[in-house]
Amino acid sequence: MVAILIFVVVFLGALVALVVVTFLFAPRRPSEIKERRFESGGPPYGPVQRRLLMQYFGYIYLVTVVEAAVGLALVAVLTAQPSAPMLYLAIALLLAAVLIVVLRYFKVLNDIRRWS
Amino acid sequence: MKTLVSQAVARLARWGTKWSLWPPHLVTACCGVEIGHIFGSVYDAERFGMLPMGSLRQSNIIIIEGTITLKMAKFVKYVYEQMPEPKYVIAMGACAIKGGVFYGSYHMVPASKVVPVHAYVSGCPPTPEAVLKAVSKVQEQIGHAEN
Amino acid sequence: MDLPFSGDLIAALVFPGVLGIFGFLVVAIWLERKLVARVQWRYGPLYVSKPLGGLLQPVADLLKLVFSELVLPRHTNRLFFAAAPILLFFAEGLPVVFIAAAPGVVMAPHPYGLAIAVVLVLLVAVLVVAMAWTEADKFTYVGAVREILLTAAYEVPLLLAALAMFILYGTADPYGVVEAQSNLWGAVLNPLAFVAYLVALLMATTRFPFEIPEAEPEVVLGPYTEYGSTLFIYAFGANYVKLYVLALLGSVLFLGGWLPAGGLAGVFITLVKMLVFVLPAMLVRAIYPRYRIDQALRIGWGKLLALSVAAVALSLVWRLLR
Amino acid sequence: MQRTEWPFNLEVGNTFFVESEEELRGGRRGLTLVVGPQHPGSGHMRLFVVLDGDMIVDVVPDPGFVHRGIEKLAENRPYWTVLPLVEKASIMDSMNIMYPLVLALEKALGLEPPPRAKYLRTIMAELTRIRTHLYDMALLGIFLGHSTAFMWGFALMDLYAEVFAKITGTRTTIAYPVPGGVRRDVKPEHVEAIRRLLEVSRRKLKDFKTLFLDNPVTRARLEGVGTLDVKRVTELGVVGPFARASGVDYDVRKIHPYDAYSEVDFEVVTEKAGDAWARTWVRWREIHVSMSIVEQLLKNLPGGDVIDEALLFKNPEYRREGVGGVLGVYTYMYPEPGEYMAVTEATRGATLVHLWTTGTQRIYRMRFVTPSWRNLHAMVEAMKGHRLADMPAVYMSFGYFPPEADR
Repeated sequence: MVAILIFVVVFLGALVALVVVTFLFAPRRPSEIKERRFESGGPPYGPVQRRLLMQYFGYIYLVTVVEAAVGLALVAVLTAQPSAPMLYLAIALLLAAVLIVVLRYFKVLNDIRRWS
Repeated sequence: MKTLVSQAVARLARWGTKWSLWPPHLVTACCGVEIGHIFGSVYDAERFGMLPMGSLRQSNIIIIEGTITLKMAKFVKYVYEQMPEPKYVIAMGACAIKGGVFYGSYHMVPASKVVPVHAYVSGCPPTPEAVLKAVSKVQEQIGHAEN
Repeated sequence: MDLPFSGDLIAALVFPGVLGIFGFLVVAIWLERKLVARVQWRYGPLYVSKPLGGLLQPVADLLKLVFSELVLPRHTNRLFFAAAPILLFFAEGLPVVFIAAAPGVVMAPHPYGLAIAVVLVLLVAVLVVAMAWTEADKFTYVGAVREILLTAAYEVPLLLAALAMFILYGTADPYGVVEAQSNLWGAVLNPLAFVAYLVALLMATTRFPFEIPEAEPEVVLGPYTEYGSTLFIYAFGANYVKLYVLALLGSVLFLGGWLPAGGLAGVFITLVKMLVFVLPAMLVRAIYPRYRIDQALRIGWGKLLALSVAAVALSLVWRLLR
Repeated sequence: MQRTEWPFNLEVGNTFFVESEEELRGGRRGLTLVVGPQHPGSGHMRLFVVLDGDMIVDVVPDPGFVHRGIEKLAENRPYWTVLPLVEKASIMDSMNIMYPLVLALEKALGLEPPPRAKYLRTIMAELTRIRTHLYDMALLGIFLGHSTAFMWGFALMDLYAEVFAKITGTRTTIAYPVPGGVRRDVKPEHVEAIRRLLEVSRRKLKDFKTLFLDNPVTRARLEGVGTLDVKRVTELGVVGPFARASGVDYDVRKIHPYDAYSEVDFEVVTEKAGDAWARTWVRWREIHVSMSIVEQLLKNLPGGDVIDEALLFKNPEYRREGVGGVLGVYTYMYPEPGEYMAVTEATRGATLVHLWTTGTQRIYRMRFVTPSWRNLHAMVEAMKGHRLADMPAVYMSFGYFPPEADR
């Protein structure tokens, strides 16, 4: 426990210390232009917050489903009694289900025009 | 004591800056071809610690590659203003010095009218050796800079 | 533990702790630049310290960045802007707490240590997105979305590869995992999981065929565009820390960790085994261009998923045979 | 003309012609990405890329960052000093880009280069063509993220630069042809150097192909991207290898052969697909065609003078030296009044020079049409409807070189 504390303190301390060094020793000449947004070497142009890259977001829905299943399997494997054949059968079935879900929607997800 | 520390820090900073000159990707005109050669395998500016960077936020040296037109000058100035301190400029090519073959054109500005220049390189386009020489000149300037 | 020193302190401060992370940052960046330069018929960094072959180049870059002006853009929340890369770098380094580099050299021995480490690695993508969001820039914005999507592509295969190994060993304890490999390495027992892990590692650290969030010609530097100075070191170095963590995790999970040695020699053996993951990750830079994000997603959910599911199946078969 | 004050206001930040998004394109709701001029994915130009999610809806190019007024400058100086001026439009393609001007001036001055000069010009034109194709190939590599392709491409280009330096004295802006001949004769060791160069580059190009063009990732990035069919290509007026990649069988070298092109046997490379890969592949094959052209020409390289008899008349010493740096002989020569035109096939497509001369040593008006400018519109059209990541791939598959377009 002490080691973790030492690690966290030293690690974070080193990171913050470098920033402090920059703050103290680096030259500073703030100007209005310098603090503007980077826009390919020109002045800021247009608003930033716009539509998300929506076309591929189906994959994120897929992740939420599949990852939960995998996480469940992970927990089951780690906490179960060793060599429980029923567990392995369950995992195999789960993976088959995952594969079926992915195969079912893979074509839909690939066609990005459906998502726009 | 305080001056001693600040001197040591300044020396360290100068050493780091000297060996790590990162130009942003700002191509102003056709000398960009030779810039490609400078970063290519034969002349390999990475030996001197140069690394072309994408964004101006991390970079500290502008290599002005040839002619600056009126339209480009605004952007060169803007990029220079937006770059963090310390920053250096190398003006490359006859056009950046005084106009070169385009002297008298209605759409062309010498580099010194736009940004302060630390080193000039002559030639149309300059050979990569010449530009690397200018880089090492700038490195010397940084190394010998008064604190 | 029969070490003459306190193992957990070594782990916290030297390896795989603070010094290891920063040392890896310097050596890995230098090694990457030199290796790629060798493939490309040139020298790479050299004159900064000629006798050392330019090993001081990352140090010089670091010093330059530390002593260059810190710009905090006005349109952002400056506190978050400054804090985000620090937190990111820290969070990328956090999983090493649970990974053992040698018997006794671990900060927190835990029966589910490696599983926790895997989950911690996957959690960090949130911070990258948060960082990009605070920057409020078009390029970081696109980069952040790409980062989310790429995470979606590699998360499941990485988890499945880890799952395959946990099924094989029946434990997630670093000591137990290494012990289970005393006869045969995990990479030999389940090569499918190894390959899936390697590809997922390339994706997770945005190495080259999948260097999509920071694709230069499209989005400048992706999520790191707005950062300069020290904050750039953290934002950009975070990926190298992730590579370090994943290589360490992989060497314990697949290559038998510190075996056949123990004690201090084990640390060096782990270091050498990490190269198996680090070197390919650096050399792909010289070999491959980058995929598009949709192609990466298709690979992640197509071939890579199939591969990792097959890896789990192989593990199940092994387990039932035993 | 001497200027004391440069007529512009460096008020940073409010001197741009497009002020807001709505002005650009009627209030479309998309993310407008400004690509350039300080952007790794732009050359000396700016693109306003309107994104709808990941799809490119619209691209508005903003060229003119390297417009240096070559056409106007050409009116204000003696015609022989226009030669190096025109060359700066596309410096690694220098021989091809100044070729039409030289041919047009020859018509105006009534000069006819001797056969050796014709051969040498054609050899140099093909060598610069190889170099420019390599340049585009290398930049395509770095745009796709393949830094080794960039490095190897530039390493090969450097060999060409060294040979040019041997023959003409400069690496890049060679300014080799002059009206009525070439600037310097080649020596036997130069011929040997060119032969060795071709041999080496054949060998190294094989490696380049293995690593970059045969790379499955490269293929995946380029195939089916930015497709333009024959009809579209002809509508948009695309020229050069980019038109040939869609199946347009047109090459000025074949249709209106100039200099030594009528005496060599070469094929016009065409592809059917019209996508980014086809455009890359056409140029790759053209490199090999150019190599065979150079080899054929070197085999039959005739002897004799390298400049026209009419130029030798004033100073017989040039017979030995070539015109060299001494262009003074042109001060005695006046172009015939009239209009003269020449078209040649530069690396990126047909280049045209149209001269109006009034009998003085200044050209009254020079119209200079460069291929990149004509391909710009097609490039922008090809980007639309693709993904953001395809933008650099399409950009460099058109080999767009802004100084050439902006002149």
